[in-house]
Order: sequence, then structure tokens, then C-alpha cells
Amino acid sequence: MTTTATRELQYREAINEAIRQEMERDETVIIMGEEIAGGAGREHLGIVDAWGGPFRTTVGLIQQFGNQRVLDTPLSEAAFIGAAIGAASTGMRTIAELMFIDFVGVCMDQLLNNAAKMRYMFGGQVTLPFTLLTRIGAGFGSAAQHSESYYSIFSHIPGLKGVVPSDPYTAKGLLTAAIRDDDPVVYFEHKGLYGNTGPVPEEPYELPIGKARTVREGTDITLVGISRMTWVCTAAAEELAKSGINAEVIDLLSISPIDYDHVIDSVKRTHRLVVVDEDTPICSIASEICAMVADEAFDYLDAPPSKVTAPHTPVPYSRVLENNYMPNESRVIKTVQKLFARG
Amino acid sequence: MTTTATRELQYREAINEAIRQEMERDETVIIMGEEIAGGAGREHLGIVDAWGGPFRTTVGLIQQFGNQRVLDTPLSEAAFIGAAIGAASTGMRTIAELMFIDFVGVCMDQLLNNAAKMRYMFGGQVTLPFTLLTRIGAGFGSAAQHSESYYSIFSHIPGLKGVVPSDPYTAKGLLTAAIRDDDPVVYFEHKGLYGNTGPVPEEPYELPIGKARTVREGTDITLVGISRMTWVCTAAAEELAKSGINAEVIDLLSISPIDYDHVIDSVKRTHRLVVVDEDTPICSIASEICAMVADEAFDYLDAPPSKVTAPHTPVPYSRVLENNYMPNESRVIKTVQKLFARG
Amino acid sequence: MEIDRDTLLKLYTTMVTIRNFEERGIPETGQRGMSASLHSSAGQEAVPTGMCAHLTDDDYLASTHRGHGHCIAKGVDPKLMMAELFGRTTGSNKGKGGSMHIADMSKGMLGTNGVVAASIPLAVGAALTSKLKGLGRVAVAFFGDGGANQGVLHESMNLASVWKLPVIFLCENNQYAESTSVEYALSTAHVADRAAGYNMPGIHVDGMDVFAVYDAAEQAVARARAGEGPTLLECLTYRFYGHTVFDNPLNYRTKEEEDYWRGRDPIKLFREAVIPQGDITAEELDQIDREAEQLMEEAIKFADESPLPEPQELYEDVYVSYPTEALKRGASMEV
Amino acid sequence: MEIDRDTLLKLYTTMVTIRNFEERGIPETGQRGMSASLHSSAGQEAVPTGMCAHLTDDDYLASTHRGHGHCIAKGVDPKLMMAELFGRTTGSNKGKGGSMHIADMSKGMLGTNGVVAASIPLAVGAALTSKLKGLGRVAVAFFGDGGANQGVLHESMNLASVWKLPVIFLCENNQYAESTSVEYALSTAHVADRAAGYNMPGIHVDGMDVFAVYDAAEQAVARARAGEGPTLLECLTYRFYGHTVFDNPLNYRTKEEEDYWRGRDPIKLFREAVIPQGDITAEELDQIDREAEQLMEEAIKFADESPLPEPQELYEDVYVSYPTEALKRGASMEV
Ligand SMILES: Cc1ncc(C[n+]2csc(CCOP(=O)(O)OP(=O)(O)O)c2C)c(N)n1
Ligand SMILES: Cc1ncc(C[n+]2csc(CCOP(=O)(O)OP(=O)(O)O)c2C)c(N)n1
Ligand SMILES: [Mg+2]
Ligand SMILES: [Mg+2]
Repeated sequence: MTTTATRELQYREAINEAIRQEMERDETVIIMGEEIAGGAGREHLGIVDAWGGPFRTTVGLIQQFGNQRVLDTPLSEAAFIGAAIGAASTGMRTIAELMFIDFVGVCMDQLLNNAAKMRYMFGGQVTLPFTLLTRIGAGFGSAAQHSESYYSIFSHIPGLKGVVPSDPYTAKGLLTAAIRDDDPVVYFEHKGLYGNTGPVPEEPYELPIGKARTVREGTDITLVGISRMTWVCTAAAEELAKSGINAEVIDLLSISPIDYDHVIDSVKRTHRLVVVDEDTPICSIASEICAMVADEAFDYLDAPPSKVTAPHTPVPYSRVLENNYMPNESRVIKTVQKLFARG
Repeated sequence: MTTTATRELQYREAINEAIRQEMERDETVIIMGEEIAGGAGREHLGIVDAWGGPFRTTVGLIQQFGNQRVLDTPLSEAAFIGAAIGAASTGMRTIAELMFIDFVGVCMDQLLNNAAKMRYMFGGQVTLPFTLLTRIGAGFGSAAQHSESYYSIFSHIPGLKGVVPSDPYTAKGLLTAAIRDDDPVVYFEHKGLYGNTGPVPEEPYELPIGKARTVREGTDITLVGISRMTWVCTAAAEELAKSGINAEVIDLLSISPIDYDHVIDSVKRTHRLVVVDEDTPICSIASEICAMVADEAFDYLDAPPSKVTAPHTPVPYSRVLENNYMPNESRVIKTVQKLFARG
Repeated sequence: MEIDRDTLLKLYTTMVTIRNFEERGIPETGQRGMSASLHSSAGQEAVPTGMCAHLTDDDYLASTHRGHGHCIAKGVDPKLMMAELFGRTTGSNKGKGGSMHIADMSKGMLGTNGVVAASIPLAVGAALTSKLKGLGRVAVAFFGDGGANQGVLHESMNLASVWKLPVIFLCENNQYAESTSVEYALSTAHVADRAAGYNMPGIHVDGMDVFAVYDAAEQAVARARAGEGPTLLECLTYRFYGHTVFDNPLNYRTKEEEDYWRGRDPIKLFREAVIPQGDITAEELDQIDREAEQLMEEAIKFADESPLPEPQELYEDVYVSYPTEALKRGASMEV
Repeated sequence: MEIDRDTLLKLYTTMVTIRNFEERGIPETGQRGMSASLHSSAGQEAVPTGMCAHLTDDDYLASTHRGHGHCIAKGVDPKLMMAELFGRTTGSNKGKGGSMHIADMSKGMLGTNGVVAASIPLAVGAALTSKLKGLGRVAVAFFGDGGANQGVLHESMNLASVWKLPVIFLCENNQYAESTSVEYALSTAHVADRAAGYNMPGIHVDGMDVFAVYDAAEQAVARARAGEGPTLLECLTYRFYGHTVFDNPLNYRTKEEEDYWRGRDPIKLFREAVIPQGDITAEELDQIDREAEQLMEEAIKFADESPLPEPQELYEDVYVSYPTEALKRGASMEV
């Protein structure tokens, strides 16, 4: 029985629902990580979970699926993420959570050399239905080791896929797709989006990995947003509309594969491009898209392909500095205006 | 007494000489890593070194400086690279070797969150005169975990610098500069260059980090090479000259800071660009340079800024496949010809 | 153990200063909307206090996300810490780091650190500096029971043992890593058991008893200074609050357990042990309490009156040398 | 220990097959200019042989850069291995992986691995699969004395112990990591000492004696299959050659030491132990030797006659689903 009912859910609830439904659908799906349930090993005290994830994205799962499928781990990312990869290679469909992308350095080797390469090195003998959940985003006064985005590193690595959902609808659809995907997928949750609400169908659905979407149509310039930056773009677009600039806004949604064609099609109509990326600028996805557009849509460009990103600095603590660090509406607007000012 | 004598040295010898001279000059310089000397702890058997590094770049150092300044380590990159950072923060000038860049995932956190960020997070209280030596490059039948380049990841990370010497002269000058630099510098040796010889001044000298150089002047197109790719570019340029295309070749030399201005100045004269990068294409330095040129030299470009790179795959083992993987002269030539064919 | 009066007073002062910093500084920072990442070490004061009593400003300490107490015990001025928490330019780190990155190199404080266990090898490196330069300094790496399960600890213990470095691996086992109890996550009874694999002493003591910590630390420091190599010292302790200010610890531990450990408050235990001996009076200690409270008021005032950074300070202290323009290039910055 | 005749013959066959693969396969691969990264396990045959005698194709093994022996003992066909070393499409990995990445999932062989210790958590994950699905399978993680100092081992032992997984941590202590001796780099006498920190048995045996390995492995496997959790098993062994084919081990060890260990050749020890018992004759064993030699000739012939990959196979098997064009885009590929 399929329902097509749609309700409003929070981004965090949409994530939770995707995991829950996939765990219901397929009993080989397991999830592991630090604080996934919380309070592990305290059943004898009547404690089954402490909070359901640091951002409550995994709340209630252990009650439904038990502690053999919802596994709290010791503080050992290399071991448990490696184990999730190993379990995926032997018949489970695994989800592991890395609490913040900033910590990826402690388990990078497992992602880089095992998850990304095993299938290739082994001549296709193994499939790795493995999803890594992790979190990105600045803006919370959490300083340099809890605020990074770093997704461009994952675009760079062959063998991994990556998605950057921007609202509850894409959060559920892309997570469903990620879990069902037979390749390793890194799923980047944005800390600044958890409380956002939006319509989400009740039944499970997949959004295709590698496809961007247009969230605002326009004719004069293409703005590409990644994750939360999509909404910085739409806000800038509304503002720009007042001065007669009609911006198209694309929500990238996947960082591997990157949907260049969607962007290029748009730029061929608008002739101008600004990519807005919360990560630092050098070798960023923003640069990547600009380069590909410059290459493949060269003859259509009326102005330099441009980008708005964080600067080439770590994330500072003090709010004054952090506010200057993050791309915002005003920076997008000024960049667009500069392109039009060129004539 | 300064001599200006110049002799031919191998790339590996130039590296060795830079380390040796800096250790002579400054007794706070120490070097550590796996197999730096080899045969550690066997002095009682009359063994002082086994080979002086897997590629003999550190040969003879332990004989001259002893085992307190030339430290063989257990197989524990996170610990000894972290220790090298910690020692640098407390008054030593440290060099650590990561045998192959492919293994960076086991110590990435120390580079990403300590080396790159400590100065910033601490408000400038600490300086980190720390150099990481490591190795890049495919072409040796060593497959997916011993052949990567990955330098773009280091361009992306604020707080780190990076250099990619391409011959004995730049190997010595950039290493001297890296060791003397008060910031953390990643020094990428290319496995395919160790045996190359070239003139190298005897006295210590520094080449500035962040400066590219032109190795061939030309008027029609700018080719940018990174590390060994510089010589793929010059070979292609010689070949192209036969068909009347006069290519300028730039040797990038630094991957952070990137010397965009040097490239842009050239492109403003030649109006065309191809970047040749041995790393994989997405979010690569090649893309980064193309994007920056498209942005800042937009009005000067007569053809799309283009790149020749490895494909978005791991490095394969079999020679047939590996040969197809690596950028080569023929691919560069065809790419250039295509740009001219556009008219 | 014979501890002289001055040392006793110093131990007490350190503990109550830490307690006061946590009890006042954390809510005040929260009220100013600065950060969600605030970790109170209230309850754990005896550990850094007992440890650092044997250290000078020249010795090194590498710390964790729960590091306020380590900083204070190591001599960092609470005013500079408060200003740092408030994000001010007068902060120990000019407002760049905040609670999880407080550093003061002039006090040998190599930084609190937001990545669990990541600062351990930094202490090993500092100990290497000490050894190679013959400085006679000791380095202490603090980490938690959660951090005890990170690979870098194991590598660091092996390395320090092989090189016989003057480093102390100090595990503050407060029995929880976030909500995960050590009973679940640690496969052995004591973190100190792991020393057996690295040819170093592994000692575990009551971390609520500042004298027990003081004694064990004394031995470890003596061993380090004598060039005999590293020690793994585990102190069993308890944090009175949640992992951060936001969490309710009763979601994963019982009221009874909390009451038991609050009954073992290290400050209370100190008073109960010392006052009856007659040499130090309750009034003297009360006076220290008041001074610590006063110090916090001053620190808060100092911090509040200090300037916020200018937006362009964003670009300072990234590198020693790097063109500022290169930090902004391609980013379309406004300021 | 009572070992039946068939098992004895099987043990011997496995050992000589490994020896022959190393002695023939490595130089032949070198002659074909395929790779510099070839690591002979000659001398160490008793370890995988004794271990894998207790495993079926369903059990799992995660291996190292020195993994030819592990593969053969786990049942991988030497022909497919030889073809892999020669870079042929008929290779176990279609020529994509080579010596350091040989895998055969149909034999539970989860891959040799070029990053030291990196495959250890994969075995933990395979053991988790076994436990969660109730398969009764065991997973073995091989690593060296060098690998014993990597952090991921420590994390993996803790995790496996906490989850009581059917995994065996098998350290082949061949006394060297490249040229670095275990005396220098390992802070403790035995890798097995480290088990104490993880609530699991830590056993060390003579790794040149296939019967000692066989017995210890039997216990570890029984423990794992009974759901009692992991074991750390250290086998003291020796590699007869250098780290790779290129290095001269006399740069870091003595002729006397080599002679001593060559005198303890596991194949020789086996013959010396078994032949005098009278049940198995020298001739039978010689016949096995000849068959192993023959098998290598066939494997070399098979490999040489197999096709090399087509250049465009470069793009296959990167992902299950990803547009091939996307793998080439922006790279200016010719083929
Ligand atoms: C590598 C890493 N993983 C996860 C985290 C998130 N995290 C922060 S503190 C913490 C628990 C730390 O526990 P413990 O080491 O016992 O220190 P405590 O908080 O008890 O002082 C976790 C999981 C982190 N900061 N770093
Ligand atoms: C993480 C990592 N660091 C360094 C290397 C380079 N390397 C390859 S094998 C080896 C020595 C391994 O020693 P051990 O674990 O004892 O195995 P053995 O070679 O003796 O079988 C080293 C240092 C590597 N492959 N991976
Ligand atoms: Mg704790
Ligand atoms: Mg070894």
C-alpha cells in the first residue's frame, strides 16, 4: 500500500525517517557510530538511549531495531568506519556516522584506501553498500575543529560518491538513495539546516545521486548553491530581482558525481555564473564548476565564471570573525552586481 | 666563504644536500621517519644505517648528525608526525617523512587539525617550522595505494604550504626554503625524478615558496606543469613547435601559495591555457588554475582554459592501464591542437 | 606523603579557581551566545591540580576539549581565558580559538584541543624537544576515557617508550565519553592496564583525592625527569555536569550515581581531610573561596570590557608569511 | 596434538606451494618488469598454513602487503595469483591490483593491502557480519610486527573485544618492518603482551613450527566460533629475503642471524618432525615438492598466455554505477 501523503518534517526528522524506512525494508541495513543511540550498555538501568545522536537524527532507532542493528561504538573512528566498510564488503548494508567532518583525518585512510579503492583494486569483485553520515557547516561559534565543510576533498577522490541535501525533501530522498546505493556514499548533513521544515512524502523515495535541481528559474545569471548556500543564493536572488536581475538558482545536491550538465545548460541560457560554496576557495567545488563551465560553455559566457566562498583560513571562534568568514547574501549580491557592472 | 660552484647532482642528491646543509647550519633541525637511516638500534652490530631512506634521499645523515637528530621511527605516522609538529611548536625545526602520500590518511588529522590550525587557533602564539617530506607519482606498477599524487588536497587546506620541485635545482632550493620557513610546508618529491640530474649550486640557497618559473618561453599558448608534468609539457612544446605552435611552459613549483599571477601574466600574452596535472581531475589544481584564469583573465582568453589530468579512477596495476592513466605528451599535444582547431 | 602548608593552600586555591571558572564562566559565556561547545570539568579538579603541582611554567601540557581546569592548573590567567571564551581580542588566543583551543605558550600550555586524543602526540613532541635540548622538562598529555580508545594514544605510548621520553600520559577517566560509559566502551577494567603493552608503569588512582593524584604524579614526574621514560597514569574521576552545557546526564546515568560522586567532591574531600588536622582552618579556606569568586567577577568584567576583534583579523595568524591577498583571492570577500 | 595424515599432507602441500610461489613467481614477475613492490613471504609459510588449516572458504581473511602466503593458504588459486602479478585480465583482480591487493571473495580472501595495518578493521567488519547474520564464521586479520604499532590495531582490538566478535588478530612477527628491527620499534617484548589491555587472550608461539601455530590457531578459532570473542595470536617468524626484492637484508641484520633462522626453515622443521614418525615418507613429500614446482610452471604459462587488459578497462569497476563519461570528463583522455 503506497500513500502519497506529504507532511512537513524537519530536516533532522527526514534523515531519521529515511534511515528508519530503509532499516524496515532491508534487514541487512545496520547503523553504527558514536552516540547514535547514546547510553550504550545501560539496559540494566532501564536506559535504552540517551539522546539518539548528538543532533537527534537517529533518535528512536534503537528502540525499534535493537542494539544489534543500531550500534553505539567506542571513540574509534578508524576501527568502526573500517569495520562498517568490511561489513559492507561481506553482505551487510552499512551506515556509519562520523560526528563532524572535521574529524575525518583520524579515519581518512579507511575511506581513501579501502572504501574508495577496494572495488577497483579487486577487479570489481566486491560491492560496498556503505553510507557515511557526517556533518558540515560553520556559524555556531565552534571554532576551527568543529565547523569545516571539506566536501571538495571527497569530490576529488575517485571511488566515493557524495551528496549535500539542502532541505527535508532532499534529505530524505538522497539518504534513501545513498543507503540503497551499492557504492560508498558520503552524506553531508548541514548543522544549520536541522531545524528547517518542509514537505516530505511519507513513503520511501529516492532522489538520483548526481543530479542537481533548479530551485528558482531565472534568465540573467546562474547561481549555484551547495547545501545551506542554496538558500543564501535564493535570498540573494530575491534581492537581486528588485534591481531587475533575474537569477536562476541551482541546488547542486551531489558533490560526486557533479551534475555539470545541469549547470552548463543553465549558463548557456543565462551567460553568467556564480558558485556559492561554504568551503574554502582553493581546489574547491566552486573552482571545479567554474573551470568546467569555462571549458565547456566558453562561448556562452558573457562574464567571468565567479565564486563566493569562505576565505583560505581556518574557521575562527569569535562571532565577528566567523560572520566575516561565511559566505552571505550580501557577498553574493555584490559579486553578481560586479559581473553586471562589467557590461 | 661562499662558493658559486655548480655541479651536476641527481634530484635525490639535491634533496639530501639541502637537508644536510640545513642540519649543519641550524642544530635545532632534526629529521624523523620510517627508514630515514634504516637498521635503527643496531649500533652494537656495527650497523649505522641500512640504506638511508627507501629512495636514498637521507643517506649518510645519521653518520654525520647521529641518532638524536636523525630519528628512525616505529611504523606510527600519526604519532611521529604529531610529535614532529609538537617539537616544532616548542623550539625545534623539524622534518618528518611520510613514505608515500598514499598513506596520508593515517596521519591526516595531525596535519589538518594541528599543523594547519594551531597557529591560527592560538592567535599567533606558536610558529611551526615543520616540513613534511613525502612522495607522489604513478608509473611504477605499484597500483592504487602507492602511486597517488593528492597534492590538491593540500592546496585546499588553509594553514599549510606546499611545494612540488621538478628538478635537482628546484629540489634543493625549495627544500632549503621549506626547512627555513616558519610555517608547515609539505614537500612533494616525485618518484619518477630521483635519478634525474642537473646543475645545482654547492652553497645553500632558497627558492621562494609560492613562485612559479617559466621553463620555456612561447607566444601561442601557456602550458602549466606540476612536478614531473613540467617535462611532459616541455616535450609536448618541442613537438608542437614543429607544427608552428610556440608554447610557453610554466613550472608551477608551489601548490600553496599558487602563483596565479605568473600564469595569468603568461596567458594574457598567449591567450590560451592547458594545465597538466598528474592528480585526478575533480577539484584539482588544474581546475583551480583554470578557474582563476577564467575569472581574472577572462577577456584575454581565445579558447577555453583546459586541462590534462589523470582520470577520476584509482591508479591501476597493469602497465597497459597505468600508461593510459598518466597524462602524457600525446594527450597534451592533442588537447592543444583541439584548442587551435577551434580557430 | 608530607605536604607543606603552602602547597596545601595552593592545591586548594587551584581547585576552587577551576570550580569557580566552570560555574561562572560557562553560563556567562552561554548568556553571551558565544558557543554551544562548552565542557565543564567541575568535579574533576583534583586531577590537573594534583598533576600540575609538580610542574613549572617550563613544563608542557597538551589538553583536551574539557581543558579549562588544565589551563588554570598550568597557570593560565583566568582573565585571559574568560576573554577568550567571550571572543575578545584580549583573550589568550585573541578570540580566535575559544574554549576548545585555549593556549598559552608562555605557561607551557600547548593548547586545549577539539579532536579527541589529537593533542597526545604534541606532548610527545614537546618531550622530544626537552630531551634533545637537555631541558629537563616534562610534558603531560591529558586525555579522557573516550580518548583512551583512539589509535593515536597507542602509537604515542609506543613511540614515547621507544625513545624514553619524559612524557606522562594522563587519563582523566570520568567514566563517560559523552553518554557512553566506560563500562561499555573500554574493553578492560582500567585504562592503566594498557601500559603493560608499552613497557611503562601503569598506575590508577582515585582522581577525586587530590593527594592520591599528587603522589602518583610526583613519581611519574620524577621518573620522567630522571630520564627513565613515560608513565601512564589513570585518575578515576567524575564530571558533575553533562558532556556539554546542553545535555541532561540523567539520560544515561542515575541520580544515585551522581549523588555518590558528588559526595566525593574533591574540594569537599580536601576540606574533610585537611581541616581536622588543625593546621589550616575552615575560615582560611572560605576566604580562598571568596577570592576565587572575586577573581571570576574581575575576569568577567575584564572580558566584557575588552574589545571584539575587527572583521579583518580573520586573516591574521593563518601563516607567518603568506600574502594576505592570497587568503581572500577567489573568495569574493567583502571585508 | 594429534594431527591426521591427510591434514599433515595438506599442511606440507600448502607450505611448499607458498614457497614455490615466492621463489618462482616473484622473479618471474620482476623479469616481466611489472612492479617493484614485491614482498616475499618465504620463511613465514608455517603461519598462514597453521592458521588457515582451521578455516573454510566461508571464513574471512584480511591480509597485508606480504600476503601471497595468506592467499594460497586461504585457497586462492596460484594461477589466478600469478596472472594477477603479471597484470593479466585472468588475474584474480583482472590485473587491476597486483601483488599488494590480491583478493578472492569466493574464498573469503578480503584482499592483501598496501597500507600497513589498514585491513585489520575490515576483518572486524567481516566478523560483525558473521555475528549479526549468525553465520558462525571467523575472520582473521593478519599484520606484521610493524603493523602492530599502528593505531588502528589498538582501536580494532578494543572494538572487537567490546562487541565480542569472532576475529583473530594474527601478528606475523618476522622481527623486521623493512629494515627496522622489532627490538628497536616495539616497546614491549611480545606483541601478544598488548592483549592485556583489551581483555582477550594474548598468545605467542614459534611461528616456524607449523604445529605450534596449528594448535594455537585451533584454540583461537574455537573461542571465536563459540562466541567468546577475539584472540591476539603472535607467531615469531622470519623472512628469508629482504623487505622487497631489491633490498639486501645484510644491511640491517647479520649473516649469523639469517643462518640461524634458515636453519629453522618451517618446511625443513616439518620434515624433520614428521618423517621420523614413519607414517609419511620423504618420497611422498618430495613428490609434493615436485607437484608444487609443476603447478608454478603451469601458473606461469597460464599467466603468460592470458591477455593483457585493454586500455579502456581503466574505467571499469571504479563504481557499480557512475557514468563512464564522468570518469574522463575534464581529463582530456585519449582512450
Ligand atoms: C576524533 C573525535 N571523535 C569524536 C569527537 C566528538 N567528541 C567530543 S568529546 C567526546 C567524548 C570524549 O570523551 P572523553 O575522552 O572521555 O573525554 P570527556 O569528555 O569525558 O572529558 C566526543 C565523542 C571528537 N571531538 N573527536
Ligand atoms: C601506513 C603505512 N606506512 C608505511 C608503509 C610502508 N611500508 C610498507 S611495508 C612496511 C613494513 C611493514 O612491516 P611489518 O608490518 O612488520 O610487515 P612485514 O613487511 O615484516 O611483513 C612499511 C613501513 C605502508 N605501506 N603503510
Ligand atoms: Mg570521559
Ligand atoms: Mg615485520
